[in-house]
Amino acid sequence: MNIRYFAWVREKVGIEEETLDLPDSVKTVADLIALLKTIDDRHAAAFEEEEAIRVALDQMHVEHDEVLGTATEAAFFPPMTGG
Amino acid sequence: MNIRYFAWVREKVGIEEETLDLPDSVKTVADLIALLKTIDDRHAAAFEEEEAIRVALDQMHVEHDEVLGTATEAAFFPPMTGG
Amino acid sequence: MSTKSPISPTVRVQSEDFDPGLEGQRLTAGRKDVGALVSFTGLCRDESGRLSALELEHYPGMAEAELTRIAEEACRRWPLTGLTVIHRFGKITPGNNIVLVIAASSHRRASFEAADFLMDYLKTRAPFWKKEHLASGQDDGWVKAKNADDEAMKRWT
Amino acid sequence: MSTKSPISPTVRVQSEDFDPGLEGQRLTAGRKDVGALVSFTGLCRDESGRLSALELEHYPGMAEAELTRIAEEACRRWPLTGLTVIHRFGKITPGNNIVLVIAASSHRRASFEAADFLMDYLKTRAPFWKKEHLASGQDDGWVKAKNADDEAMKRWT
Repeated sequence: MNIRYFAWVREKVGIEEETLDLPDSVKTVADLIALLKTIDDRHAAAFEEEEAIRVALDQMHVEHDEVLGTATEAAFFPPMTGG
Repeated sequence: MNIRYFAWVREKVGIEEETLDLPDSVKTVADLIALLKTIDDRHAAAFEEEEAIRVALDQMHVEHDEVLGTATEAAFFPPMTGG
Repeated sequence: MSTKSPISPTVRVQSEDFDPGLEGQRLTAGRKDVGALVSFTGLCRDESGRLSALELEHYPGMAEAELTRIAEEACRRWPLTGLTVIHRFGKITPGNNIVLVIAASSHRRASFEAADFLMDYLKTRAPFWKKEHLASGQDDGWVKAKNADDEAMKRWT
Repeated sequence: MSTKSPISPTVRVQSEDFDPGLEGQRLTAGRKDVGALVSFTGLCRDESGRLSALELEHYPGMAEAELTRIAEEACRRWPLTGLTVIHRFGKITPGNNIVLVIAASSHRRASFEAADFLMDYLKTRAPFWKKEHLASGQDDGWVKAKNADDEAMKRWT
């Protein structure tokens, strides 16, 4: 799965995107976040305030309990501040 | 006093403006309307639906019970439909 | 409507057309404190082919004075950085501009509300009257004032 | 957000500036059914000299997709004749344009409400993030999302 980061999440993780092979046990966005936090200290720091982070699957907003299903791209970012 | 008419009030009266010397007994807008209705049939017809007609004294909106005071111009017109 | 208006709105009553883009630029040019510009343009419609034109009669002098009073009231109610109101008179054919209101502010909400307020008040208080010219060539008639416009104005009291 | 949008809104995400006047003309040119055009322009402010610029990051692809979803929802909610949404990205200095929303309709209320709705939804759902560049040269920081924006969006549900 392709993982993308934006704004301060991107800065904390230190990369813009990465590709991960997900184990079958990772079924929801929350499972994916738990996995990402184990990658290294930077990932762990980026997701420290987990509930503050917004998620999109295949470029659609979803909640943390959403099932990943057939999505090929997940994106993590702070609350939006455009406009 | 200078009297001006606009829109269908103007069309019914048949003139755009006229100047009248007002007797001392004419103190309010309502008194003035009563006087105007006596001028001729066209004036009477224009003011037939008296309550539908809006009034300005010296280019400020007023109610029918307003005192004419020192105003030098009165205008009569239908509800406005600009914008 | 007694205290002084914090800024001087631009008010014009004219037969010529106006340029909404240009008027907007005038409210932002050289400034760094304008965060939001809301512009309302009212145009003449043909009402599905029924109308060939609108004729706008106005009360010269009072039209400018009343628009200025409404604009200054908006400037007192909202923290605006600029406000422009332009109303045309004369014969206007479908597809052409009738009225323009632009409200500039640091913040979005003030600009939206001020422009909305201006249009509500203008509709019921600015001395303009519309006469319809019909495409059929039949008798022309004066547009009737809408109760809805009076109701809309009450939102602000 | 399932039924088909009655009209196709114009949505653009770009680094270049836009021309609000020109975009407005595009929604009225050659038409006789547009009675009301409401345009919102959001600009970069310097916040009394505190900021030297804003840097707008966006999620390419999703930014266009989400703005289109919001715009199509507006087209379903209000009887619009046209709708344009343009959002810039990259470095934008004070006095310059960030976002444009223009809603055209036969009637005033629909245009006002659609433009207002678009801005409320866009602020909380379109994937853009602002970073501040400070005039003092001190550390830059990400703009924090406002609770007020979330509250504003709830007006429409």
